[in-house]
Amino acid sequence: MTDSKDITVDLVLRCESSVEDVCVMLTRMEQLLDKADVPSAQRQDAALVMAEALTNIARHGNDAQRGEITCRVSIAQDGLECRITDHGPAFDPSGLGLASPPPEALAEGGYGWFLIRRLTTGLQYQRRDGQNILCFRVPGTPVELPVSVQMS
Amino acid sequence: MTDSKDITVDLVLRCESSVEDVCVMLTRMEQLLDKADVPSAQRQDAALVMAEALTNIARHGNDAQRGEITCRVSIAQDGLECRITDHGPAFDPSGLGLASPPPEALAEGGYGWFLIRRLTTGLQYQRRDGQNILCFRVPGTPVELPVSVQMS
Amino acid sequence: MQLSIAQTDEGALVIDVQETRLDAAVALSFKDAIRNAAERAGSPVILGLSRVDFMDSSGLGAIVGVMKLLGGDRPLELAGLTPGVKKVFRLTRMDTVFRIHDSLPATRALSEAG
Amino acid sequence: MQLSIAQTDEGALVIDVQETRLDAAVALSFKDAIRNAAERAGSPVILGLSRVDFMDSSGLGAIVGVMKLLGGDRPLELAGLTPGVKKVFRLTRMDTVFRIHDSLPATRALSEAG
Ligand SMILES: Nc1ncnc2c1ncn2[C@@H]1O[C@H](COP(=O)(O)OP(=O)(O)O)[C@@H](O)[C@H]1O
Ligand SMILES: Nc1ncnc2c1ncn2[C@@H]1O[C@H](COP(=O)(O)OP(=O)(O)O)[C@@H](O)[C@H]1O
Repeated sequence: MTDSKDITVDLVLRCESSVEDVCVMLTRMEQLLDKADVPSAQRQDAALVMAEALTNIARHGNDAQRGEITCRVSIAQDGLECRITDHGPAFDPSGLGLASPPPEALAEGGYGWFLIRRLTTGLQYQRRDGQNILCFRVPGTPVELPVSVQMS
Repeated sequence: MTDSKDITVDLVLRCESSVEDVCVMLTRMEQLLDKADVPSAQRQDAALVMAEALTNIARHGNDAQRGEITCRVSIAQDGLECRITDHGPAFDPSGLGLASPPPEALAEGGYGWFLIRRLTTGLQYQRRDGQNILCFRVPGTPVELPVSVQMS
Repeated sequence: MQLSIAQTDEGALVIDVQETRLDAAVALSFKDAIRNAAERAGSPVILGLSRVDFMDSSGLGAIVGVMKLLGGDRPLELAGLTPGVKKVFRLTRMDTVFRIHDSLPATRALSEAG
Repeated sequence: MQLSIAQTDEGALVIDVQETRLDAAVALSFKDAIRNAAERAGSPVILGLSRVDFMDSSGLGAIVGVMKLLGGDRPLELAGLTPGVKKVFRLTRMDTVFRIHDSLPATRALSEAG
């Protein structure tokens, strides 16, 4: 939309760190991204990456006490900037998801971080103030230029 | 929705301080509030109050250079928490909009701050770091009486 | 600014606004368009607002401006206010200075001779 | 977990998933429901996924789990993958271990004797 190119939209959603809440939040996020005119392929990629990251947090991130997860998506012209923060224990993602499990292994898990890496750019993990901060970008499909450009 | 009561949603929209951009941003905000299941009366009140505040900023807030306006709406169970920040000059809203222009005066302006007061609770103006910060709440149930602005 | 213009058998000029928003971005062009439309004959001038689901104080100001332009002997009346628009008139008590119809009266095509 | 179950004339058991999301919240109940449904006769088992517009690695894991439950002599095949679901299979190369049909085959009502 031409008339919205100077408006930036950030969506900030929060929920308790449980698998159920995380999935409800993801559904809501997808609806809002849809309403904000994010192209469907980009929206699907973002939803998948967020699902993998958030499900990991809810599953592996806190055994005893639940904490709040914050998921911020900034809608830019050429992609989505995402930032996920949670109160789970620190971990080291540097070795995770470098390859996907071989198909013939018929693995029932272990695909999450591979998908996160595969669909994002600028992936960054930080530990700060007792929180994990995961930042990444879900790039948009390249914008095709019209054959003729109208000058005004 | 029962299953979303533990999810909190914040919408953060930014635009340049011009009347045109502000109106586009308001339209977008209304669409997102709609998608986030905010009841229509509350959405309309919020849209009106934000329109009055944002139009004032674009009109009176900066003669020479344009700045960015940020409009954050936190969707709570019983109302909308709003926070508008802009780079316009400081002003004193404590005397603005305590009454609406008398109808027989057929005034073409001067209704803005009265509507802001009439439809919000907890109105607060702050000047900080060269920015005006206006916070208010648009309650789910109608506001009974006009309230005074708290200065801090 | 889209307007649909017609007359009633009783001689009123009916201007039905086809926009969904009367805000600061359109207030000026709205005022201009209504002034142009009101150059046609007919009294009172009845403004249809049933498509307008959002009006702020800039929109209200523009309507008051049109009323003043028309002058005292050609009243401006309103019709078809949606809940949001009605609320702005009620809160500012400007509903006391306009005659407000629930809906637009029946009209016929504009007489070109008018 | 809503499933619609039928058979083809060739004897395949067709389980059409009526959910829109296969994510971590439903992965377990999905696996249970398919296991129950697959107690009915029929081979191969063809899983219809045309309603599923979102599937993450938990959903993929559940489908792999079902495949392993069925055992080697009763293959699990997939049909009607939406673009998002197809992408997860492609990226993980798990599209190489399932036979994937474009759409569900024609079926008849389930034979109760089956
Ligand atoms: N947020 C996290 N907190 C702690 N550990 C994590 C987190 N994310 C991933 N891990 C660890 O990395 C492993 C690989 O994660 P992933 O690739 O998503 O596969 P899966 O979750 O299916 O095992 C997990 O099994 C877990 O041990
Ligand atoms: N954000 C602002 N910055 C500077 N001055 C403002 C601002 N908002 C309002 N004002 C001042 O307060 C006055 C009253 O505002 P308002 O009640 O909205 O009516 P109107 O804008 O129609 O004059 C304005 O005319 C302006 O002088």
